[in-house]
Amino acid sequence: MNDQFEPVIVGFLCNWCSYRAADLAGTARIKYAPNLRPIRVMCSGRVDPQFVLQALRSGADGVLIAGCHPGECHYVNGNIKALRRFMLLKKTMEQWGIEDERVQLLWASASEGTVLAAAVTRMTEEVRALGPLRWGEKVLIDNRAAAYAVIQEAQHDR
Amino acid sequence: MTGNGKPKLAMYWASSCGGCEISVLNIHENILTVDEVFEIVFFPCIADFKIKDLESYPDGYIDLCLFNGAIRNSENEEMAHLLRKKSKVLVAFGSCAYEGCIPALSNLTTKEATFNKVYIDNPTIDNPDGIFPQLVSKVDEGDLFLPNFYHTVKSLDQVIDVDYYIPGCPPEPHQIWAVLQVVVGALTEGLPLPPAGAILGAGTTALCEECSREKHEKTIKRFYRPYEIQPDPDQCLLEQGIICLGIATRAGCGALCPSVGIGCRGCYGPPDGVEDQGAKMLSAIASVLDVGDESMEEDKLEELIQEAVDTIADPVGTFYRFSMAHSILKRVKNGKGAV
Amino acid sequence: MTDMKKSPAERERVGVYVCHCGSNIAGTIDVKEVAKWAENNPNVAVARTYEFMCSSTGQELIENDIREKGLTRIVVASCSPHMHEKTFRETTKRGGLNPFLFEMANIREHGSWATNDKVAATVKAKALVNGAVERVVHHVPLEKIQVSINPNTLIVGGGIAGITAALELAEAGHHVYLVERDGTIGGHMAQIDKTFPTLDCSACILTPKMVDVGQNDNITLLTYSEVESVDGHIGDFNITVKKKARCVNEELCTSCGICEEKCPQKVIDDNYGAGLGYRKSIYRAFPQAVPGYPVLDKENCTYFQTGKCKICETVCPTNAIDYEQQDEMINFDVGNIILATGYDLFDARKIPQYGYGRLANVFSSLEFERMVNASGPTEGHIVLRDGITHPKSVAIVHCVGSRDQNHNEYCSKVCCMYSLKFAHLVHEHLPEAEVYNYYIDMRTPGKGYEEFYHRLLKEGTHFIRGRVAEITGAACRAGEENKLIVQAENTLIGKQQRTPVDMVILSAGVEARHDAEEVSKLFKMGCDYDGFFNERHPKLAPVSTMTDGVFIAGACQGPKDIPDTVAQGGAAASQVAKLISQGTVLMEPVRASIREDECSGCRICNTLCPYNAIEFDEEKGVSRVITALCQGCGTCVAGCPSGVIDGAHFTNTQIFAELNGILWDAQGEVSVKQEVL
Amino acid sequence: MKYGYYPGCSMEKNARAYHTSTLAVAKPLGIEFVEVDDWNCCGATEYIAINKIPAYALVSRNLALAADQNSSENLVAPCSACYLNLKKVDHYLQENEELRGKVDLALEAGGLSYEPGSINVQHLLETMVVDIGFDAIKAQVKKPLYNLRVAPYYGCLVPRPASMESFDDPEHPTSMDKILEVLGATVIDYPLKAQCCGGHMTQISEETALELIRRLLKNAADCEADLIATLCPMCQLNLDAYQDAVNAQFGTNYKIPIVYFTQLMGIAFDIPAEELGFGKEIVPAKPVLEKITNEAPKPKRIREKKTGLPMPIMAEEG
Amino acid sequence: MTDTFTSRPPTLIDKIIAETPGKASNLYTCIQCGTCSGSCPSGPDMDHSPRTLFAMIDSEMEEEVLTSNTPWFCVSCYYCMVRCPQEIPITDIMYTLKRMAIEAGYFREIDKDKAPEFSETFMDLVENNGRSFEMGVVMRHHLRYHPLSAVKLATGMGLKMITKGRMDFIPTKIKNLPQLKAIIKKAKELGGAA
Repeated sequence: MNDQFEPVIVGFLCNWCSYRAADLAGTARIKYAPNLRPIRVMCSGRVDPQFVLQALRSGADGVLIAGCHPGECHYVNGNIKALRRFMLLKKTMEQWGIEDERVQLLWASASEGTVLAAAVTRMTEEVRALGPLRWGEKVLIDNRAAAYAVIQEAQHDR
Repeated sequence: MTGNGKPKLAMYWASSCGGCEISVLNIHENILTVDEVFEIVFFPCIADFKIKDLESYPDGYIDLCLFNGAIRNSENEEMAHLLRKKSKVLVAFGSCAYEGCIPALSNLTTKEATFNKVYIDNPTIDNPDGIFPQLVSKVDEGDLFLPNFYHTVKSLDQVIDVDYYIPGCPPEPHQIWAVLQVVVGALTEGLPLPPAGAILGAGTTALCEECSREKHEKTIKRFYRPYEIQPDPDQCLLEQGIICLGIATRAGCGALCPSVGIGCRGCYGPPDGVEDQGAKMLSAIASVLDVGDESMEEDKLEELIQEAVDTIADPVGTFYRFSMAHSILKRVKNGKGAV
Repeated sequence: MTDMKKSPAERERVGVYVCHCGSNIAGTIDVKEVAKWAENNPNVAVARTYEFMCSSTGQELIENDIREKGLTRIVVASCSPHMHEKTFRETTKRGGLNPFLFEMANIREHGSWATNDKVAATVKAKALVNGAVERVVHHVPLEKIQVSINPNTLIVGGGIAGITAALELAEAGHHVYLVERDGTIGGHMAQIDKTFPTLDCSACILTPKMVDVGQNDNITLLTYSEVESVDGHIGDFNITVKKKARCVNEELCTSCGICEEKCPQKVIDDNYGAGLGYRKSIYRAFPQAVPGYPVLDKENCTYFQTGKCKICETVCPTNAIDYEQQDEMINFDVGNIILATGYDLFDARKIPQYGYGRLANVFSSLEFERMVNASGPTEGHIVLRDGITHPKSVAIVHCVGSRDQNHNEYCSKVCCMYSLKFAHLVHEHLPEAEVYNYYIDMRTPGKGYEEFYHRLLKEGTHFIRGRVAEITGAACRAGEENKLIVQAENTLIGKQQRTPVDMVILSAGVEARHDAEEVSKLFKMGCDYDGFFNERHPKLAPVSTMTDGVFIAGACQGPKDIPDTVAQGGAAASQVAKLISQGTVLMEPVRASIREDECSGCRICNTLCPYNAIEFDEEKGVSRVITALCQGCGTCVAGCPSGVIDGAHFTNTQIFAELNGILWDAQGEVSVKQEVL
Repeated sequence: MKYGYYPGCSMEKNARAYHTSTLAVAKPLGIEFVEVDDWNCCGATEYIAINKIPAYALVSRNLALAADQNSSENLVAPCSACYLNLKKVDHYLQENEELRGKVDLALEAGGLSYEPGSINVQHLLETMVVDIGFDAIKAQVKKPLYNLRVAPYYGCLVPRPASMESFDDPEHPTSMDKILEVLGATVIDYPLKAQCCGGHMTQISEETALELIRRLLKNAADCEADLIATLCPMCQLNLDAYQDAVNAQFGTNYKIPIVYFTQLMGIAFDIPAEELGFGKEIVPAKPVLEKITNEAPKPKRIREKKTGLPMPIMAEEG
Repeated sequence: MTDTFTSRPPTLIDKIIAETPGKASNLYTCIQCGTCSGSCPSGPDMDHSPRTLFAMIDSEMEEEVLTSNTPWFCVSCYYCMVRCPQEIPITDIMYTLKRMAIEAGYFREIDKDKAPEFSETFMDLVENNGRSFEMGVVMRHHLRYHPLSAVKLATGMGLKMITKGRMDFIPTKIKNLPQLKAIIKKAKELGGAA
């Protein structure tokens, strides 16, 4: 994995399906991209959009929200609320200038270890292709140095 | 300090509209009391002060500085640092200083685009040679300097330490007066000041608390632009599909806008316990979108939700109208944010 | 985020314990490095690694550190919390801390097992550990919530597993609802003739137990019924069962069997009879069926199809026939559930080269079971499809649909043994017949099983090591005419062989029930890859599921022979009995609560709760969570626009902290001040 | 409907009959075959065995030409070997980046390029069954093949490998059976219909090949087949041209004509025999074709045996 | 991401897998059940059954494997491939073994087997004409390697074929032969491995 860009992807996994899918993937020794950093929540419905923004803000290159399939939510329909929020969030994402591939929603049941593993690997490659996001370093920095160079130079030749 | 021993008051505007000053004056006859209690040592908007004067004061000379306006350029920032140095108590006054406000909406686009809009692509501008402001312009008399116009608009507390915040665009006069009284009390009778970093002149809960409209369980099918609908006078506006940021906005204004049938625009910023006003707003209204359920085909479900979501034009501009600079992401990545 | 302003004195003292899990973790992750690195976190007072944290020594390590080093928070980096969270919470408690001041970092399932890249795995492990440390700092002491256990139990499936569990509980004095899809209990075991390796008659050991079930007052037997819905949680489930109309009034029916005898409509019995025999359209699967009253099969009933006949009605001495009978919904509460829904047999038609369904004398294992069963269609005579001829040679094909990526990857565990049993039965019934067993590997683990294999070797069975390639009726050599030719490589010789035989038996594998997936959803617990129900722990909790109060027993969890199935039935029963005698269980305190003084009464949350656990207090103008109803999903927490709902143990502060913790290496060198320049 | 058409070397000479009959039946069915201009040999089973990249390149040239001359995204190959090679290469090129890269370079050397997956390779049988359909074929039948007992022979490369989704069952294909049924023939479902004809073994180990051919002929004969219908030049050649060799070798006396299914379609469509390339087969088909009668055979009433055990119910195919 | 745990230097089986497209890595999972060998039409004439060959591969018996006639007797019927319980692409692996045998210069020693020459003859023709041509292949092959049977052939089956007009004496050539040759040339430079 020498010096190619390794994306960091934060995963919000619901306790009942997707987190167990990840457990199953591990138990079945399925190998997938090590770029996912999972955070366990009880339900995808617990995922506050603030978490997603904070993850991106804190340097994540992508965020994966994973829950039970619609109709299979351990809490009846928490995942439906997650879906509604996700779709509005997506709309704002285009405005923030954050590519679709960076924020994804996945349904993976407790038995779908392969599905989850494959999705993570796929997403990792997609994000790798997009390159780093690194909000703090890349987006929020104002290049003041240049401006001051101009001024100082001017002051200098005065 | 000068002879009269009155506490020193300063008010300065950075990137702002001047509404905050007017709001201060709107405390009506109380302004006289202010004049009684304070000695105004720096207030460019109402009296002729020079930076030289300010620089000449010893550090901590000013007892209370009301700083309004966001940090748009290097001049704003230098003034902020200077005033911080000269002031005992410095207050981020109004939404611009507190969280960026309208000026920070330009974080939805780029410096270049902003310049283009202001100096070229604009019906009231005649600029055939496409001349932009320069940091340095050489003239016979020597070099002229302009402040550096930043890529990103910041809130005051992102460049200096701030003691207190007074939210609002503009802050409500009665709230301003209340705060001034607290400070006066502290300065004259030695009463305790609020804890550092406190948000003054506002409530702690969300606006709904102050809003007299009837609230029910919320199930929203779609949203309407203000001109698309005649709101029911008594019912909660959000329930009627009018975007009202009240649910995610700090109380304090007395729900002025909702009381006249306009959805709250969120100028008092998020209440305690909310990091990102826009995100919370998004989460809340998306949650109560009453379209589709778990029994449906996924595609159908998504289609329905998409339709509903698409009735919200410019979500970022709407949800972050005042809090952009203070939001988690603070600005957009490329220039495509503005719609 | 860690509040750096806090002075060391005020900071939490976190103990970090990184587990090697033998080489499971340490083989891929540099655990020492992770621990060493963790110590740099100002909140970490001590960081250690140990071979097996879950071992008593490992746990004592933690307990002592809490006491001696005055730790205030514990982080264990090892396996999935679903594996050992309970364990380490207990450890933390024994050490003298509130059990919820503990957090787990899953560096095995999500770490070492998920990649071979040692470097990446170690980086990820650091991230997960750091996340846990940052999070645990914000943990607060919590107390579990007590729920009382309803002593009634629902058991789904009336096979030997369900029967065993039902009797165990009933005899212990607890009430049981036993729900069976078919008209009678008994399951697969009732279909077979003899049981390996002891060769005792299946019916002789099963039917007495069936009768006991029918007669036990503690058992409400609901046959020809299916569970429609399941609500609630451990201790208090609400169940709705659909009792299908069998068109027989159970009050009046005396199980005399006259209706069955007189019914003119003969149909192939493809369920109990494995399609080899016939039954009537009003029938009992077999004479010893429990309950004894018949089921009227509307699809094949002349009256229901043509409107004429009604013979059964006329012959019934007690007027028990009721054509108008409707399906019935039955509702009741239970505290626990045992699923014993059994298995399906692999459908050999899916392997066309074996000719099942095309070549008359290719039989499925279940067909053969029926054939050799004295009460079966041939009264136990082994004959070809013509019903007369005795085969002179029989080939038994192992691993049909098992150990095959095209069908089921796993070994079905029972086929080798029942194939040996078949071989024996052929020898026994037709001493002159040649028997060929085609196997890939002979798998006989179990008491007396290998000995049984040796017995068959003595009996002169031909054992050919090689998976059968094809079975054809196409003769191409002398001696092959009018025979079935079994073509396979005899791998021990390394040559292809064509063996002409009269009869072929396909030893089909064991599969998850075709509807196992739906059932698992109904009971809110998972299935594994192969569709079998997932146990909580493959070794330590084989009959528990991820859902508290729901247990599994028998072949619904994976292929099993009768002894193992019975053992699991008993195990599941004792698990339930344990809970019943406890009377109460403690439930996770993961619940939402609203800070009423800060609630603005916007009522956004009111519609978000699927359990209606949020009520609105009109007079105070605030919303409130009814803790007893709350299940702790946190949807309202995420939805509340003014952030006044707290999700205990999943608070915003905790999650934000974990978030920034796991992103330790992603935030770049940019400090806040630099960044706003 | 327009189709790209890849005849393949055999169709030029040895399988001329297949070629002509294919084109002959295409007309009434409204199929327009546009032959790929300047196509080259697909390499049969030999080439790919010896050379990897060259083999893939060889096949890819045809795909590239077909895509280039874009008469249609469908490319029809009547020869099983050609069909499999084209389909397989296209499949692996999509699947295997490295392979694809090298083949791209090779094509480039010839000033060609090909986007894997852009051509949909079909076998003629697939076209008939999936695209045209049995009803459309039935509609063209003027002279039903009543009382002609036909044994459909599929060989290997059309039903298998299933690794690429196949349109018929790899072990027990039935699509040709159904075509022959609508043609009015009495179709013989005999076990070896998808077994190997010996392939190139005729050139490598004649003993091996002759035994395989014998089995097929025997099985068909046991089922009282009048003739065998094939869909592959190699199969036809082996079963037809080596029948004497088989008879000589095993002292048998098989005289089973081996014809292409398209030839039978032709007869049923009432197209003159010469247009269908009859007469080129070594075991003459003429005598058996004379058995065709004008009225349909009486359907034999199968008295379901009351005695005996019921057979397992088979799910309807397809 | 492969699923192998070992990081040992590549062995024979690794090489074969690397040389074969598709799910060739399934070869690691061969359970020696013999389905392939049982299904093989020409199995009886092979010196090693395919299954045996896989066992030999796993035992690093490279020379024995590459000199075996088994791959050359493969008739590409794909029965083994569709029936293999481990979904091993056996036919493709046979192709790979043929290539490796040729590259290792083994095939000429392969006892009683003419397949490689046959294939070679066939290829020459294809490369020089762009089309194959039975008569040419068959005659040249037989004349080169066993003239007697060539006579038999010309008088027997071959003769009939000719009289039926089903065999040509001159091969057809494609128009743009240079293009084809350029492609093949380049392809050969790029070599076998992929």
